[in-house]
Amino acid sequence: MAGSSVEGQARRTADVAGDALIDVEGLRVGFPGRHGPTDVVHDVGFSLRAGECLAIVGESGSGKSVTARALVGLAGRAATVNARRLRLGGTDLTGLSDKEWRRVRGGRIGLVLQDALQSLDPLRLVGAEIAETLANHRTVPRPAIPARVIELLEQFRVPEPEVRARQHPHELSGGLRQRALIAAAMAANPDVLIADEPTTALDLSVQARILDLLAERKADGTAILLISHDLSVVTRLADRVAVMFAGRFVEHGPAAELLAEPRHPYTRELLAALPALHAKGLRLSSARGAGAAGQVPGGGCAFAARCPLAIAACRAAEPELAEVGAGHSVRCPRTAEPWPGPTTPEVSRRPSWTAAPAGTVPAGNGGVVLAASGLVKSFRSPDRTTRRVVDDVSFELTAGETHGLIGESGAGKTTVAQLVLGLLEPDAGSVRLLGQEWSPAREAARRPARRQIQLVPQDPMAAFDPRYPVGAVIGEALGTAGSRTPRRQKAEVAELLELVGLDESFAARRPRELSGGQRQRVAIARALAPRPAVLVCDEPVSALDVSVQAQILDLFADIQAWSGVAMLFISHDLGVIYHVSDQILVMRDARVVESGRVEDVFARPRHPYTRELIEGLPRSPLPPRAP
Amino acid sequence: MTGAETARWLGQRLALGLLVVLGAVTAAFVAFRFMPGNPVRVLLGAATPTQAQLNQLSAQLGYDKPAVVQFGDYLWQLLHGNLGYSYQEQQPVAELIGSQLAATVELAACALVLALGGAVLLAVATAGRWPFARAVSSFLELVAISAPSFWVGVLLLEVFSFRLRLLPAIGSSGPNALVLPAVTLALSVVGVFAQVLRAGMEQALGEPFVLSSRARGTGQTAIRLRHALPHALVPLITLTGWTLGQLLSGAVIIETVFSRQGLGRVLDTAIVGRDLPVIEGVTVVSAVAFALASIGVDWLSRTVDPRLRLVAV
Amino acid sequence: MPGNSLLSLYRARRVWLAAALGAVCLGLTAACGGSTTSAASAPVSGGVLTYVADQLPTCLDPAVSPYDVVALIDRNIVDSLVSQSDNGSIHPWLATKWTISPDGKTYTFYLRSGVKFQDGTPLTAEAVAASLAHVVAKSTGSEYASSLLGPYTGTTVVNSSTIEVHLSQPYQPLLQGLSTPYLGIQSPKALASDTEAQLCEHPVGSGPFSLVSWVQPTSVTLKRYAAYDWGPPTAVHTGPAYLSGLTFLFDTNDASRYGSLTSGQADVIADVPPLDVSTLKQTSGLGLLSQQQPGVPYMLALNTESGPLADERVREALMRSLNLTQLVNSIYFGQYQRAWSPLGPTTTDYDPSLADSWPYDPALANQLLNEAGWTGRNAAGYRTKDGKPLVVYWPEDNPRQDRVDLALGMQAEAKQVGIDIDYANLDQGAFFQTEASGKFDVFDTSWVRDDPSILNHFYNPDQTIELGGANVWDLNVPELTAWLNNATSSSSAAARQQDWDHIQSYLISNAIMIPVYVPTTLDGYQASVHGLSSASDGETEFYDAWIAK
Amino acid sequence: MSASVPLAPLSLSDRAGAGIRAVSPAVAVAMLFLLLIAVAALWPGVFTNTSPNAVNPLVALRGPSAQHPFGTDELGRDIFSRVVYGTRTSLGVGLGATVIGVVCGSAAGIIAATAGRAVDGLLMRLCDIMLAFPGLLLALVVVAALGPGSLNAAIAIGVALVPGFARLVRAQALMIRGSDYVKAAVTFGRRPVVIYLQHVLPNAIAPLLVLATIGVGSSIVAAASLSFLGLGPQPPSPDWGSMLAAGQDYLSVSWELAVFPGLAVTATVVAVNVVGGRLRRAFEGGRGVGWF
Repeated sequence: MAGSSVEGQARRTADVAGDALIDVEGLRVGFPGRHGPTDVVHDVGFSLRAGECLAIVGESGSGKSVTARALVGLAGRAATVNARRLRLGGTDLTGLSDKEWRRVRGGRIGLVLQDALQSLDPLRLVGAEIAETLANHRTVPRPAIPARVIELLEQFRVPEPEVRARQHPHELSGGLRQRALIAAAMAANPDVLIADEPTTALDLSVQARILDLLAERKADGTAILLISHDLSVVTRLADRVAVMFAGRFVEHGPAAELLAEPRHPYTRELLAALPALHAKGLRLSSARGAGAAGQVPGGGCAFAARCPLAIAACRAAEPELAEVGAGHSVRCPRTAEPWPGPTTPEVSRRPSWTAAPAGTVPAGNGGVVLAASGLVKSFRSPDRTTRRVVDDVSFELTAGETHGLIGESGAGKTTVAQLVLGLLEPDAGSVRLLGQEWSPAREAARRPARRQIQLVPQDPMAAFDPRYPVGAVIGEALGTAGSRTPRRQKAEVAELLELVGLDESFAARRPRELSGGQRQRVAIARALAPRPAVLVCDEPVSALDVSVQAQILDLFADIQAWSGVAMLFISHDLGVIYHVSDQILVMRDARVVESGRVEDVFARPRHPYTRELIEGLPRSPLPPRAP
Repeated sequence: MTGAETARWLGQRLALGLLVVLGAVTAAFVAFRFMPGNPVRVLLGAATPTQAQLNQLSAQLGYDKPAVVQFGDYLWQLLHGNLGYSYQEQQPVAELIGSQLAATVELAACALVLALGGAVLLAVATAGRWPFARAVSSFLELVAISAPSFWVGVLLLEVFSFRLRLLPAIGSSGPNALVLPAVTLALSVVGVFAQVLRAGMEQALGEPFVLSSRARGTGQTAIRLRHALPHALVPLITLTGWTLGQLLSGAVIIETVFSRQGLGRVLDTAIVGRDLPVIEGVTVVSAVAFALASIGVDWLSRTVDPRLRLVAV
Repeated sequence: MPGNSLLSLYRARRVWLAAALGAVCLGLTAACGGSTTSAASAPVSGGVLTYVADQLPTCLDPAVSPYDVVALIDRNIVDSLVSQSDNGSIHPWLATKWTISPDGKTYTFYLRSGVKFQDGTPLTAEAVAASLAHVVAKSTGSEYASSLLGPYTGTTVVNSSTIEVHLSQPYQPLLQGLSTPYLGIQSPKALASDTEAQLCEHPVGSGPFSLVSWVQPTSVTLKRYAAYDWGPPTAVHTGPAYLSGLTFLFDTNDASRYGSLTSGQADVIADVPPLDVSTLKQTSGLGLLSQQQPGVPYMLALNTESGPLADERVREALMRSLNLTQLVNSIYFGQYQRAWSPLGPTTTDYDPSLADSWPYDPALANQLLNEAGWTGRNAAGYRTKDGKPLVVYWPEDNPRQDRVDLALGMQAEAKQVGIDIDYANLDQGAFFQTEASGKFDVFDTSWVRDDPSILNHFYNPDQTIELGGANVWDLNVPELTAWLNNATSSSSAAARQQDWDHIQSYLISNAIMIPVYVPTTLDGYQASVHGLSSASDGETEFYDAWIAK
Repeated sequence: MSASVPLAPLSLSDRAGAGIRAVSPAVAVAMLFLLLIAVAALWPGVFTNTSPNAVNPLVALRGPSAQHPFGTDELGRDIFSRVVYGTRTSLGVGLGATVIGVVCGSAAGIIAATAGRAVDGLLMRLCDIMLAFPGLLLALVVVAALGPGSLNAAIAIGVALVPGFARLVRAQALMIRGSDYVKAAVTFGRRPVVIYLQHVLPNAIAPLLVLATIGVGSSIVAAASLSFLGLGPQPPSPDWGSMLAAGQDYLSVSWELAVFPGLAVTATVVAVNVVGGRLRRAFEGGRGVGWF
């Protein structure tokens, strides 16, 4: 899909042919903390030429956004930014006055943020946001602005631009909103475009088209600084990649070479954590557990705490960024060491009561734990029309197996989960749990069998009573306290915490104080407390960083290994679904368009939508590896 | 929302409003019956009337009929738009309230404009910048919220009217007789407006769309006016119900302090003088005003924030 | 007299204040420009005078409304048959002369010729008959005027300029009643065609000013009646009034009413607050018109028939336990004189000997209470008799601030001798309900009337609540009733004087009521206003008034 | 006087603050002042031993002096002791009204949120009707029916607060009923009544205590306004509102009577609002609406 070159748009030639448009060296950004200013970005340096794309990759909290925003002086009101060199073409960006900054922002550097629904003013028309940039930089005389806005929308492939310009952001689809946002950022023809997580909020199919759009801009000579936590997005656009961890560049080099031959342990872990094609059935995360990246006392290598190759020297002094190839540098002396191979899910950690669940499955129907047949559910939308959200969905869950449910947002996945959990009554069709009638049914009749099926929610914080500590959160699921002495209850909670890889002491802590990954582990512990036969997981990992996501997926694999629980796993991320599922259900607009064993569906996708999804999955850079 | 939907929504809300007005009128009638003493005796005023006069007036006003019949008669008249006759003021209630309503609305409107203007100025100036000015301003707003409006009125009257003689003291004639009462009433609401506006603006300034706008080169004040202010207005609009109550309640007190005519005092004298038709008249006006205000709030918030249109009624 | 030291103190404090006021308003408004007009310059015709009253009129028909403010306004609109001078004597007005039948039951009035009402109709005997008939008509619902006619039975028109008024029995105060605006003669055309509401809003008489408009409840506007040439002999000049118009504004708030005078917005205001009187006297641009009101002074009427005050000793103890002089001087800043008798000093047949006859004597009060058996004391320090505390219940109906302060002062002083005055501010409905039940011990009142016969209204047995009188507890003392009936009917002035003396001393010696202070009209006016005068009953009159340019 | 408490429902999601952080100086001063006010209300004797009702006409309307720190009123009573003793009535009416408003309001709110749609509709229409009378006018009608006095004033103001609180608690309870942790409780097989007692009720009521502090502020002002119109506590009992009403008449002679009670009301309400605002921010977590 080669984008047509932009008609009649005068490209500003770089000041000196081939010279760097952006030249940064020794960039340091600090924020005032409780104990004095703490640095979030340490001694970062890079350069960017016209028509080139540098991607900065890292997990949340690594400082990648702050680095990018420092280039437009928007690192944050209280931030202190200093650098040995921070140049945009001929201009020195350190010490610009507010007026001078305003000329640079939008005029010479454009910034595109993550979610257009929040990055476009919901109360104003889409056209007005674009017009604002034109007015700020007087790109065109005032009367010509409306026409230019329509031109820009056309240029960024927004159909019916006249109509769209006069609509509000919430009336556009995700993809169109993002195009409008990019149009607004590029309206004054800036030389450089900073794209901060431009596609994270979009569905897979839409992501691809936005990345193509950016590729066109790059081809037209715009320099692009891409910020992302998702390596698969980076592979389609970036010429060079810099991997960032705890405020430092740990690896920086040409994209193809770096992704094919990752040298720094953190880069390797990121790539290994990608639930791409090869790693099915293998553990994604190294066995070092869930230590969080953080400031390393004594100035040693920041990654030492999580690095499988770490030795005493690593903790003593921070390694320098050394050249290891043409334009490829790494901040680690031990890149040549052998990388430990992935391991199979551990079966060793089994709780005392594991035998029970398998035993409870009625042998008769081939181990089918839950059967949903012909489920239908519709909702009345505000304008009085009723919309079918779930249309004739049927599937069967067998013990020890995972059913993956994939579909874009709004396809009806969560409603299926609610129906299966008995939180919503279906308009038609039924659900049978362990051979008994489960839904539709009177809640009182259903209540005794409630503990058989449990939910792992997407947002654990919302699913915990704000007043409860972790111990109470899990305790509630253990059923009425009466049947257990407080001491035994405490012991069971401790065992459950240990089961999900959390220390016993977490029982007294408040969920608010925990990290995203730790909260999800508490949610899983709570779901396991009643010893369910079925686990329904509604997008459990979509809000987590890649490395944390890897650990949680491994935890799910371990649990299924020792408990034989049946799992319905819902996600919009095909990679994750491929990794965890045995069977797969593809949903689109309330209907199941395709289902079957994962290997069969991925090998020979029959429905065009499934085919489009699989093609949308970024090619894994790593050659498939034998299990 | 298409035309048909708006019409249906409006119809529903008007019906609801009518229900509220009827409820208010009934409540006032019931409350009236609880008031101690024989209303007819009170209506006859200071000189001690004879029993004959008492019976004659109660027959004339229909108080001798059972309560339900009296209320039925009143509702029947009300449906025909006749608010009845005030014995105490010797004039039709509609005429009495009409003349007084103008004074109260004039006072409330001026106070609202002053308060809104002041609040927007304060909020735009201090939202998210100049921390010292912001602290001083929010403290003054707090004092304005806390000080009783009649105390403020008394002090302003003493300083500006009696001591400095800049402004007239009594009556509600002429524009400059409106300045002091309107300022006093405005002070009782400007504090809350400013705080709601500033909080709304500071919340909006933290949103991604402001960062995008700054990244497109928009200046600080332009961002506050173009992006932050509209967002801050939405919570302010939901306050309309409270504001209406505050202005009307304040009007009663301001009218007493500045001895201005107005709806508040009419109701006060009507309650003391047991003038039922006037009490009911003021109730109807206040209930209708409230019903229209709540419809207005809904409509206004939908126009300012189109996302609300998707929310069912 | 302890009061004086109090006064000097305020004066000192106030001098500083006045100076500041004077300095501040130097150039601000003409009113306080302080230009002294030469005393002797001739009256100037023209100009509108603005008067701010402190009561709100509800109905302007003099035959209906009992309020003083209505009399103040209507005095300019309607004329009366006769007029009364300050010393109480009766003079001709619309009636050039009159005769009284020997049995005192028929009064014949001979009308002046050439008098025209403001709507052009001439003054005739029929007009007078219609006016008096309107006063007593049931549909009018008169709240005061009808009581002034006493035992009125009707009139007969002898000819177009002569009319006879008939009474069922001799009634000496009739002439005084006929001199008041309440019995003013209204145009027969208006009485015939207008409804009650229209008469309330637009009375038509033959007075020096005619009504232009009444904007409820803020203002009443009058304009000069050019053809007027039949003023009363008590007036200074004849012919039309000097002022071209009169504007009455209403403000019950003392502070802002006084403010409108000092700020020059008003030419004359009613009831200058006592605390501002000495300031006003020192301000060059302002003047004070002060006139003590005749009739019953501000007093406490005591329940002689039931409750603790039925015992005459307890009443007298209460009477002597109150240091009223100190209280009145403090609360009214020395502007109101202490009252000692059931009648005010400016009322005809007032008995001056009662002044200072029952001074403040707490020791006597304690002795009387012990004699009456109230020897016990409860925890709060109040006296008890066989277990029950001595509580005097005094309900009030939304009183003015000064009256509240007076009551609280008395409450504190009565407590010294062990009497518990339970002072309760009731809602008007509850107050009338209590009043009708009679279950209370004290009520305070005052009544302006330049005729002693007003005491009938309170102490004559036939003036019960049901018949519109104020004898709340149906007091019936044969001796007292005889004096009252004789005083209102006997034709000899000396006999009347003796009866009124007996009545006044009886009411004081038996502590039937406790006089407190003599109400006084205190009108403040701008120095540019001249010719202001107050009628015998204390109402300010504007016929002779004029404004210097 | 604010008719109903004008606050959007508190968001209870994960933004709840991490407990009470360091208390700023302003809040410390406000808390200290409230302590003083509480002592004045409970043991007025601590501050002054002159009786508030001792009449002495000889020293009427004197300026501040050693013996009378705030001067004397028109009857020679000591203004300082009347302000101190007035604390009990003003604070009493303020607290009483808020308790009535909070208790009845939250009861109505909870019932509306939990009972069926019919009951909900009825209660909400009742609230609308009460809101049709602006705060003070509703109080006027209630006081006219019950008669003046501090208890009736508290009831009148409390009644005017009910609709505001009812709506807030209802919105809060509805939000909680729809929350994920209530759905989770259902999946554990907990019976509805247990869910209401353990989750809906405590989470709906908890933010109410914060709102109550702001209700107290506006109720004290409302109480002063009612007394100013002569409908509050009856003479001779000391009360800030009625002192201010008298003060207006004597202002041209002595400013003390009109200034000190007004300062007392304002300072108390400012202190209550500052503390209330801090509680609210602590509860809302960090970026709470900068209310008061």
